[in-house]
Amino acid sequence: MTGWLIFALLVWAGGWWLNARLAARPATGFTSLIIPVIFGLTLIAVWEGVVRGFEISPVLLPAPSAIAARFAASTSILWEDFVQTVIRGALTGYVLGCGSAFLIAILVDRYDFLRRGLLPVGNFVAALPVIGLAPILVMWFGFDWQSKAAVVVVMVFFPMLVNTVQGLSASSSMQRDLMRTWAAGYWTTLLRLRLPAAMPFIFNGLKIASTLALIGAIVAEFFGSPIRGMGFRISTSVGQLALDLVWAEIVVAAITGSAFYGVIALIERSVTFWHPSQRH
Amino acid sequence: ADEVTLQLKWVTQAQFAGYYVALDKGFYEEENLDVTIKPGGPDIAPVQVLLGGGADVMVDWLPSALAAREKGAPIVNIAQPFASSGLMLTCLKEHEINSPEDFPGHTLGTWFFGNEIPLYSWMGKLGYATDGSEGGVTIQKINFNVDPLLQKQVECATTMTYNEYWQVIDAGLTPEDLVVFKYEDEGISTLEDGLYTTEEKLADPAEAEKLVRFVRASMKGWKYAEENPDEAAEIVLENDQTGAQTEKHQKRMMGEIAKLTAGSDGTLDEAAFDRSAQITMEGGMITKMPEGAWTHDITDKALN
Amino acid sequence: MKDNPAGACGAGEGQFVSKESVISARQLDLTFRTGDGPVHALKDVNLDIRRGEFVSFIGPSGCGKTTFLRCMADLEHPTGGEISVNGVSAEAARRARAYGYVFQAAGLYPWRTIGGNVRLPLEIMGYDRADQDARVKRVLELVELDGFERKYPWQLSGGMQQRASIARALAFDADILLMDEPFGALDEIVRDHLNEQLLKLWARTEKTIAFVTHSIPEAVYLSTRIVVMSPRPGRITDVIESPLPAERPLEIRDTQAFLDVAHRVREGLRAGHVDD
Amino acid sequence: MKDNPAGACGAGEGQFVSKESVISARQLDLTFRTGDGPVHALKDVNLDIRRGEFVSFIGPSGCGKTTFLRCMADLEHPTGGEISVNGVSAEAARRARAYGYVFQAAGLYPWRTIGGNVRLPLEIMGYDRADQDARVKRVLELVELDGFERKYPWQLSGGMQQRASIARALAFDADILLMDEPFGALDEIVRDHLNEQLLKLWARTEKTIAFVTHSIPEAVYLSTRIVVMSPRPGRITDVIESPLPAERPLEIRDTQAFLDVAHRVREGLRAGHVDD
Amino acid sequence: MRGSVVPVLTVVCGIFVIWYAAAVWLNAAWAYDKAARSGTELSTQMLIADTWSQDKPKLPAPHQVVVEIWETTAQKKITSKRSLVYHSWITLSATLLGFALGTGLGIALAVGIVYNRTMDRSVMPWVIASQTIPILAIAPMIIVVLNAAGISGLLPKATISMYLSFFPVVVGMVKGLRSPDQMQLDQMRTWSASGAQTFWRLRLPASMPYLFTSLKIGMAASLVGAIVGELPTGAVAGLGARLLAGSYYGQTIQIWSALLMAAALAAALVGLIGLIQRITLNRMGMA
Ligand SMILES: Nc1ncnc2c1ncn2[C@@H]1O[C@H](COP(=O)(O)OP(=O)(O)OP(=O)(O)O)[C@@H](O)[C@H]1O
Ligand SMILES: Nc1ncnc2c1ncn2[C@@H]1O[C@H](COP(=O)(O)OP(=O)(O)OP(=O)(O)O)[C@@H](O)[C@H]1O
Ligand SMILES: Cc1ncc(C[n+]2csc(CCO)c2C)c(N)n1
Ligand SMILES: [Mg+2]
Ligand SMILES: [Mg+2]
Repeated sequence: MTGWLIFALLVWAGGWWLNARLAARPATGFTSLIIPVIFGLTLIAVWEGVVRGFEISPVLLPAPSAIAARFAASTSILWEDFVQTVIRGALTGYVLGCGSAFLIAILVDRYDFLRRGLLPVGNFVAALPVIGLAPILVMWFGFDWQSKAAVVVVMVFFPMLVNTVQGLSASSSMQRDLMRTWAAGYWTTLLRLRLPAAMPFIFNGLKIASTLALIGAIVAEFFGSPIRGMGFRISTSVGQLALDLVWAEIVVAAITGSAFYGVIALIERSVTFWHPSQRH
Repeated sequence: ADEVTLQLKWVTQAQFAGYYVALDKGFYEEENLDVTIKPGGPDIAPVQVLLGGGADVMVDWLPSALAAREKGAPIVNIAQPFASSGLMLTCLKEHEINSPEDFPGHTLGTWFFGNEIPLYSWMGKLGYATDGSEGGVTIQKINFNVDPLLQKQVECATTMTYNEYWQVIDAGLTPEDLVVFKYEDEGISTLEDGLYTTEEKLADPAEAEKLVRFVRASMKGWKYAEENPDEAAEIVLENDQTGAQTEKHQKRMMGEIAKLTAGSDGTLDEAAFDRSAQITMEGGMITKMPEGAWTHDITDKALN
Repeated sequence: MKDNPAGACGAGEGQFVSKESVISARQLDLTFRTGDGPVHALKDVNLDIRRGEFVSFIGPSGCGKTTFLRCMADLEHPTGGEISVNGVSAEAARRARAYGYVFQAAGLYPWRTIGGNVRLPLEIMGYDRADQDARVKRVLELVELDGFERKYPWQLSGGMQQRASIARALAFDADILLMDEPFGALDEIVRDHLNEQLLKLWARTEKTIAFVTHSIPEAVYLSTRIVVMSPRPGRITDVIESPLPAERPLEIRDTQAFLDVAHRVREGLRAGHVDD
Repeated sequence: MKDNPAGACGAGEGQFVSKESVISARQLDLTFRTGDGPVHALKDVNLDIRRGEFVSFIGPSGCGKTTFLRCMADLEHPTGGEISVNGVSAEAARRARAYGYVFQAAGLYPWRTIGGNVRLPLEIMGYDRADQDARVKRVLELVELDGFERKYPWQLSGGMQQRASIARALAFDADILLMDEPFGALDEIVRDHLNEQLLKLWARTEKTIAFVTHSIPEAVYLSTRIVVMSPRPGRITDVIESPLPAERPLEIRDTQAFLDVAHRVREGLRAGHVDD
Repeated sequence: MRGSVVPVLTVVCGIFVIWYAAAVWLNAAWAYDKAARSGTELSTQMLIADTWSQDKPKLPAPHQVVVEIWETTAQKKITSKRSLVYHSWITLSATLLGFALGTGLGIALAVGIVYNRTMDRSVMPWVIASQTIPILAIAPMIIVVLNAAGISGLLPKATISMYLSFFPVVVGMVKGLRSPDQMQLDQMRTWSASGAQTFWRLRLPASMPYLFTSLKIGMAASLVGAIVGELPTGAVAGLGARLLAGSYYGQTIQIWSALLMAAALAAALVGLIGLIQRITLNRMGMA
């Protein structure tokens, strides 16, 4: 039993030492990928050691090995839930929410009246906690993915709106004056100057929204869902104390969320290659 | 005084009146106990709290307790204040479901967390598919309220005789608008609110002795509550920290609860246990009949 | 007063209008409202710039040179007086794309290559594709940036960026050039070179140029007229006509005539420099 | 070669060491690794700067002037050769707080007042409070910013900010001053004034100064030696000793001796300007 | 400021109009049902009156919510369990504690990331991954584990608040602590300033604008965390408990009033940070 605890400590020290060595070397694509992976593996090994060392009951915290076993055994359930929650709920809501926020942002930016009226009210609405909104939206939009998408729309709308509005005013006054000297119209200025200049902010919004979308879809399922979906599985499995399945779903969520975030970050890299923050 | 913490399965309401009465009337104190009652909720798995050391005793329903036991949680039933089940399926009459034969083609809402098991067993007995296919029923997970029924998202919904049923009535429907199927009547009922603790505590004579006193005082509370339902409801209301409960509802609930506890002195009925376990197994919640999941030691000592 | 540059080939209207006033400011007044009270940036400014003139503005920091140029370009709205460009309001002139403007800082769009930056106003003004290509090539050669067309702004040194921005203002056919310290970031050799190029371009195209600078020799070398300004409130304190000939080799800067003008400008400047 | 300035009061060690080498670069080499391949910023640079000298660096944009200064200050690590400051490594000299550095841009901390900015290095170096006050007052007077101590940087014009940044580098006792185009953003009048002040300060304190500029007259007016550099790779192409006397009124700029030196510098510069 | 009053009022009025209309639309089904059961015919007027005054409407009309809020704040002793002020206070205390912890953790992590290469390269991706975990799923586990460790009361809830609020602080502060430009850092080097001096006199002041922006997001997240944390603590008290209890008993009016109260609380807290921000940045000359 103490053997496992010592194992955990050793792994921790070893992982840290290895990473310190790697981090000291010049950054390459390989090291920037391998370092967090090693860190994660270390964490997992420590977790395993602690669970075994302290003999923690599997209904409280299952060991990573048990989670992995459950993951492997339940891939079809996990896949079904993934499709329901991520593809139908989160992705639809993400696209709708970010898309409409983007369009509204352009309107808000165009009409000062809207900016001054909508943004403060918007900030207030954005402060409404999801936990409270989710049951209401489920009541309105039904149990299936539509209500999840609605929750996601509400969650991602304001971060995206605020970022886009901020981005649209990110071009410098000189850059805008230049457009004026060429007598460029509103649309030309929007397309050729303000949207490109807004891209770093827009991607900031898209990145924040990507993690929010997933959380929103899962949390909303806690408040009503058909009998599939990640949130459904998590909430019912907790009730059945099948914590290994709960954690398997959490692993799926974490991997999906990180991958989603990563994909957006990659696109950001290629679109805003010119921005100083992307250039080293 | 010895400290005992009780973890409830649900929020503070007359369903747990016996314990609050025992606390309020000093029955625990008489047994030299200092009892803390922790309310529950949908996000609380009492078993986790028990195993995590946050409570000494918990209230749970038998199917979920058995499932937890099979998953490696060494919990044991030490007393069973509820003799019968208050679970039922409530349908709106307008959907023209008058008997189980009418179920096919309809949507039945149920709570999950183990509460779906008896329903699945029932449908199995009736020979209906549950995936919404032709000639079968659709089972829909619903949360712990009756909105889906009122808003016609489902045609029948799981309700408790003592709680949700009355919420439907309060919403403006009359008993004539409803058709109810009691699980008790359909022969698919499982044991509800029992008291559970860990094997470890039972093995410790000092702890076991504490539990004896606890069960004795609790049952005294229950019997007092049965006899004085209105006073019991008042006591519950005083102990509700959310301030969300109403007097009318709790008094009515207490009346219904009294019917469920009436037949029990706290001793577990073995036959009822076996039947419940059988149903739980048929539903797939457990894979084999449990062993050592209950004991009469505590109630035997408490009641003599 | 400037003679018509030798061999000038007028941009359409011909030379008979060369004495006509292109930019005309009457009692121009501009006050900025700021947090700590109003700033009187321009006061009672009167000036006429005639077609084909090269007018430099010089004066201490904060005297309103940029502000004045911005008024001409309809980037700032005067709070008093009037300004007309080509006989119409500054706004109408801006809409008619009457001028090219070079800002003090390069202000290239970082998401476009150098070529793309120069091409941008051409795209906006609807030049056809082949014409765009030809013009981009020509102006980049003019500022000696051929070969850098596909680089991004941050891949160039500050001086090269500034030259790209000059090229951008020259790419389309504007009769008026407004230049705000375009050569500030360049070293002397490059600056000399670009000064020469600018004079040549001006002689060839008969453009009207308004030019802000901090350098007295530069002002004297380039201009047909030098406007000296003074701050608090910003106003014109002296207007010096250059007696130098139109043809100006770099060596002209060592002549006595040149030094005399420079001296007069310096005196005018010093007078405005009460403190700071 | 420079005579000892008249009336110089040496900062401690006295004047008998005035010919000793303070900064010494041997075969200095620096290559930047960048995305599109290496940039050879300095190649085979050899230079000795003696105590009390005023050395200017001039050369086209991107020739490595700033890089060289940064090597002296241990802000950049040479990839070849050696550099020593005060007989020790550049790093040891930096740790011993041997120099004041004025950056090309003012770089004041916006959350500190002008006084607070000037005081910052003093706080870091642990001067006591009364001494801090006295020094802040003295250097702000020197750059004629007395009265602006409590203003924030954005409340000052660009030129005033630059002067504050010079004051900051002068506030503490460093024998060596490294200045990277400190006067680039100023207009000619202010620039002349500060040039004079700097010469006076140098004469009085016997500091060693390395000074980067784009302006030929400025380099000639200020320096005892002028180092001309050339790009790709950055190297020293000429070192010109100034024959001008230590005492230099502004009018010296109209003398033939001055013009001769300026001419030689211009030629050196032009030679380095192959293209760009 | 003053220029915003009219637009804000217009938008708010617009929302009310839509809200009332939506209330009619969403609650009509129930009104017709009731009418059908009692066999009466509904005129439009009666329909509207009914949809705006139901006991458990799908969407309560604004005045119903306002009345409920009024009754549960102004007309109840604030120590009463039925007072929304009492519940707000419970939630607020957990929010503030969690916010303080989250800010502390966030800043500590950010400092680690900025000053330690190993942390920089290994921690950040996991910080992002941590935020993709549905908090609602692990909140009960956190509570149980902390309970098992003998910690109960405010701290478990605050822990969940902290979990949600540290993320924006880390992200913002890493950006902020890295915001001094190369020249400012080089300046510190030329003065041979120590790491601590560079931190206190350059990096920290430079990060202030970023800090305040993250604090605002963190505060809102913290409130959500406190509410989430209230669900698995037995939902005994607090706005989360009101939301939950409201949902068990189908008390939509109660849900909405708790919801709006939470939003108002968040708005007030965020506004407070904004105020502190303005004062601080003003005194730092950075506004
Ligand atoms: N947008 C503005 N708001 C408030 N004051 C301004 C604004 N723009 C300029 N000013 C003020 O107006 C005055 C004139 O500014 P302007 O930029 O025209 O000076 P300038 O002569 O171009 O100086 P420089 O040589 O430094 O470029 C200054 O005192 C400046 O502070
Ligand atoms: N951090 C860096 N990374 C890559 N290349 C650099 C870096 N710093 C400078 N360079 C390159 O090194 C060369 C010398 O630059 P340096 O800044 O020393 O020039 P400079 O003589 O000071 O020019 P200027 O007069 O424009 O200030 C340039 O070609 C520049 O592009
Ligand atoms: C984990 C879990 N949570 C809730 C319930 C359902 N339940 C038990 S008692 C009660 C009160 C009824 O008014 C309800 C809804 C359950 N069975 N298991
Ligand atoms: Mg200007
Ligand atoms: Mg430089």
